[in-house]
Amino acid sequence: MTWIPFVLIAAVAVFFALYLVLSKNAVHGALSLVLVLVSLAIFFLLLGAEFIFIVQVAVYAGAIMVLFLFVMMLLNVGGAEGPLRENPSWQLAAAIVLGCVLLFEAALHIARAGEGVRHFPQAIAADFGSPERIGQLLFSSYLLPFEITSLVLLAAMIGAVVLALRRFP
Amino acid sequence: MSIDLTTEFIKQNLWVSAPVWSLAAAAALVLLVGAFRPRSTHSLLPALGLIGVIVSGCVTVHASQIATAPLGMQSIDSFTVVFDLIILIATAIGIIISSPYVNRESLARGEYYALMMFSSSGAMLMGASDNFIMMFLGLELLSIPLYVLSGFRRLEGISQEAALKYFLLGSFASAFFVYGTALVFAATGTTSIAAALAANSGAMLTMGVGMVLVALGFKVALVPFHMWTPDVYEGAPTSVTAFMSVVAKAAGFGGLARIVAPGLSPNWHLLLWLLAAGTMIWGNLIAIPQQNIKRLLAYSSISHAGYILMGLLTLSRDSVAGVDGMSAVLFYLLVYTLMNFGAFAVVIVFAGSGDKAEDIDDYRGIARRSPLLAALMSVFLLSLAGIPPFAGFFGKLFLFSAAVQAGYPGLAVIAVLTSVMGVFYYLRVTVVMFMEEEPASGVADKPSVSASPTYGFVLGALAALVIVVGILAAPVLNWTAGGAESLTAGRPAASASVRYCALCRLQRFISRPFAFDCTELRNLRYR
Amino acid sequence: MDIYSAVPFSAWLALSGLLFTIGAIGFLIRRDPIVMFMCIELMLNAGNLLLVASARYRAVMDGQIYVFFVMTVAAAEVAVGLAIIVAIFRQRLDIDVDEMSEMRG
Amino acid sequence: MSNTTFDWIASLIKAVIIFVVLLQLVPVLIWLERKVVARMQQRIGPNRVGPFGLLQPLADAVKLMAKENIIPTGVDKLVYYLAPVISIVPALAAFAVVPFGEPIHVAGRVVYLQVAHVNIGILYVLALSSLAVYGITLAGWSSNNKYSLLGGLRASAQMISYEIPVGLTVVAVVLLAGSLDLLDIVNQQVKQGIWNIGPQFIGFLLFVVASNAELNRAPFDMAEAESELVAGFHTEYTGFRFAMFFMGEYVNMVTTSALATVMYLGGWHGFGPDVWYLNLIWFILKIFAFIIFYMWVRASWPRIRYDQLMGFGWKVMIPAALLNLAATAVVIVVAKERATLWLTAVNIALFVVFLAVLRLVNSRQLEQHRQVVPQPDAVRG
Repeated sequence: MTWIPFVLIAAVAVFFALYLVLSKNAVHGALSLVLVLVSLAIFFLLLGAEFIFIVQVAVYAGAIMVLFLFVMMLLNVGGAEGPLRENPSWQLAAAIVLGCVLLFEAALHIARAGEGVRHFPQAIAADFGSPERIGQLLFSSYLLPFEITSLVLLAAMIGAVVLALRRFP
Repeated sequence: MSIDLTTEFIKQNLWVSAPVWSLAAAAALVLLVGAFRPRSTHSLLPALGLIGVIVSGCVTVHASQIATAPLGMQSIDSFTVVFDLIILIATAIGIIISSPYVNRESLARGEYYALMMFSSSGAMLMGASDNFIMMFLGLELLSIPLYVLSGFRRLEGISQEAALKYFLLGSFASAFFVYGTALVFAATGTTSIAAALAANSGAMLTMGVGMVLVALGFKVALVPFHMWTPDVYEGAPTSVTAFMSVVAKAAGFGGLARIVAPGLSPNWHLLLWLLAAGTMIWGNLIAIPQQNIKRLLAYSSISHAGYILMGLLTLSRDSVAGVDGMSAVLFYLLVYTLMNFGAFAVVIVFAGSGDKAEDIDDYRGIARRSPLLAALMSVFLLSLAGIPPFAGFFGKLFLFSAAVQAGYPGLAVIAVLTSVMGVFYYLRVTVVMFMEEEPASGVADKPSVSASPTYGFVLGALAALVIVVGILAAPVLNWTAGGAESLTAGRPAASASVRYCALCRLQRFISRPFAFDCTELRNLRYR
Repeated sequence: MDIYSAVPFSAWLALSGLLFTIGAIGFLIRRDPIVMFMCIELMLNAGNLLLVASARYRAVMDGQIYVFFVMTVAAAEVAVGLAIIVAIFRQRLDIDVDEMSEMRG
Repeated sequence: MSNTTFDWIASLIKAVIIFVVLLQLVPVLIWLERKVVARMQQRIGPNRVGPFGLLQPLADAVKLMAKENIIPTGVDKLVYYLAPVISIVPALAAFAVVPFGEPIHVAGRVVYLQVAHVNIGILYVLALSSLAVYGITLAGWSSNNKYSLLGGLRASAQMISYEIPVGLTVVAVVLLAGSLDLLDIVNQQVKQGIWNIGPQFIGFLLFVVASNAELNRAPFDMAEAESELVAGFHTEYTGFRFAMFFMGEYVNMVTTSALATVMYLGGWHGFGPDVWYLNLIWFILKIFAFIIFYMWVRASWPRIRYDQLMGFGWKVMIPAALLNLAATAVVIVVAKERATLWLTAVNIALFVVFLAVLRLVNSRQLEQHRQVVPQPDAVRG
């Protein structure tokens, strides 16, 4: 019985991930990706990561995917006649080979799962994954990466502005 | 758990990350000056950037003497210092080479230099990271500005195409990095590189490390993952290509060194061996038929990645061979910086406004018109080919001998053979420049190519350095050996305390059957 | 929450592996840069799922911190990537990777 | 009955009540808006159907239901159907964590006067409000109409831009309260003796402006600008689906007003005895005050231009919100217990300075205008 929620949400995630890859319509693809993201967000909540859950919904689903939609609408590429077409066969072959390799490796893991990992969750503190704990970690052990993040964002911001300018001043 | 924000903690944090933030602060300053000062002052931006780079170098050296406490994210040992200084040298050359180019192609200046310096700080971060999270951030801080820089000639399709290709494949590689590190975390429960690799716990860890290696292999353009290189190198603005070919590669190898340093399990040796061999063979093979000089240099940079990976491979063997190999790698990175920048600078000068003349055919008989430039180009190309007495030769020699020392004679043989292949295509350009006649029609409308004073100075200095570093390799090698030692400090070794002596090793090397004739080296003093 | 105590870790591993594989295949077979980019996001999310799951099963929070950083970086990447795509679109009113053949590949 | 079962049942009852009340508020608000705006424009407003035109919304509803549902050709059916629903759901869901009173005790058990008591309530509201943009964007895209598409584009750019100042002002409030729990935020205001509108006055102003833009209401209703885009994203919607957009907009308005009340106006606290039904009345009064304020703004301001909107968002709102956040943090660290006092003083001083500068700039611009524009001859005599 306890498998049911996992299986249901996982099925939703996998189905829409496949839909993203196979759909001819880029906007439908984006919407299905949003659904994948939301179902993963529910997983995050169930896995005791409530802050990550909020960030996933607010940043990924709420901001990043809206940007994708915005650009697609701006360029108007998402129309009914999507740009999927015949692919060069070698790429398809490479993709399938890669996929098989990855799946094989995943299967390997399932078979040998649990090396070093407990099969079932360990007991956790009540505030596991809470914003307080995340904040404390970010400002103690992970202070340096946290600061570096600001550099990454700054560089990205400058880059996006430079690329988007119509002409250099 | 309470937040430990003591003064000592903040101070250590500050000094450990000093190399990165000093360069980033300089970048921000350049950006602000570029944005808020009138256009007439923009020619001072590269000077400002250079000052920032020099200050950052001083801060790095100073910080290495202050910061002591390991915070588990980033370390500032002697490897970091040597590596950072190499990156800073590359950045400085990159800025100098860019400044006339940026003017000629009228690109936005403040942003250009700022992004370049941000990228360098990311590179420095990668070479200093002790934690996968840190390395991921370094990788992105390196890559994101590079994506933008390759698309900097926004009005030209070829540049945008390069930016898109680089971006998509680079992000693909980043996704591999994330998933690989996620697997490592799943297998070991830690994101610390040393702790994770020490755990040695089976298939999941192996696959994770493999995916991380794939991602870094992308960055340094190892052979199965090199597809983006020629297109991006050709499409990006030439100064960016030069910068990218040096700094991104060095950063990737810095990251690889941090991963290999704790000692990979022996399973990896074969794989790295194959990667190195494949990269050397394929890169050199495909370089031969290239018609475009930037694509030629792109494939040449792929093959050089193979040589460097060979040096890195020794690091995974044991710590004595590791010090040898790693110091050879650092030495080679430095030399490669000098000669590759030199070659690309000549390409910029020859190409003329709008980067028109970039085919090898355009170089035909160019020695008649501008003999000095042609001679300088020959110096850089011969050095890249590994012909004595230029620094490239010594760099390769050290790498090869380190490989033999560490027990990879086969790989060294492949390296020597592929170097011979390399000589062929580098020489071809030289031959085209000096021996062939210029096309008849060209003489009339082509004025003699002359370098601006900046390029004259840079090219002269680089050529001089390529020769001087080659002849005075000993102190440089000593310096890089100091960096390499700290990388293997934590590992058990047969004779870790014995400081590495290049001369002894060289002599041993020369006694081997496939030795080069390098008797003049005996007279050099190493330490 | 405890309802997950019946789900072993390997299930999460399998799910994230599957999502990653779907994303990787999508990246390779699709030609529309925006869709390729979305496939990359899918791959990143597969990594995030694995990180969060292993953080829970090991009761170590570092995995969640990593996810936080991955999301931040993803946002930065999206800003730059979409800017590149928009810039290209302004130049040529078509952004199909196959048609980008100015260079001899 | 175990505790969990009790909680589930209580939550269910509360959810149903909130759902019904929110949806029933929509016609009331529509009537109110028409009436208020009419009065401000020297009109009478609806007065035919029922006393004071009170039944007008009902008549409208019947009309909308009875109308033919037109589906234009070439629309993306699935998305076209889903978009109106998507525009309501996040607003309704966000209200789930808004507290409208102290927890009360029923049969020896604690009942929170909110559907779900989560300790990261404010983040939850932010996350859901960031999803609200999908409804409008998708409606614009799926309609297969140029103007609708433009409306959707504008909406998405606008909402992403104005989400940043909203988030930053919320963070400043969270800093003051030291908690992400909406209950704590209310109680902290009582404890510090002054509602957050004092120490966070600038933040309050920023929040009101930014949330107005988030709501896509005049003067920020570029997404549906009748004069430029023939009603923008909902041009192609008819009948009940059209009505759903209205419901979404008004429910969003209620949620935003409730959030502002909780964050800045001391929630359900007011004068008089502290009993739950009086608290409820206070809470509703404050929400309505906010809503009427939004209507007032709509009646007073002309719609601003799109580039002005984006420029204002990025060049004024975001820097101001950032400064507000930084200043709040610094004062809290430096002044510790006295932070509230200092913040209030600083905020009011800053606001006065701001008004003075505004007046100065205005008068200077007027001056320039007078100099540039030659007086007509007729006036000169």
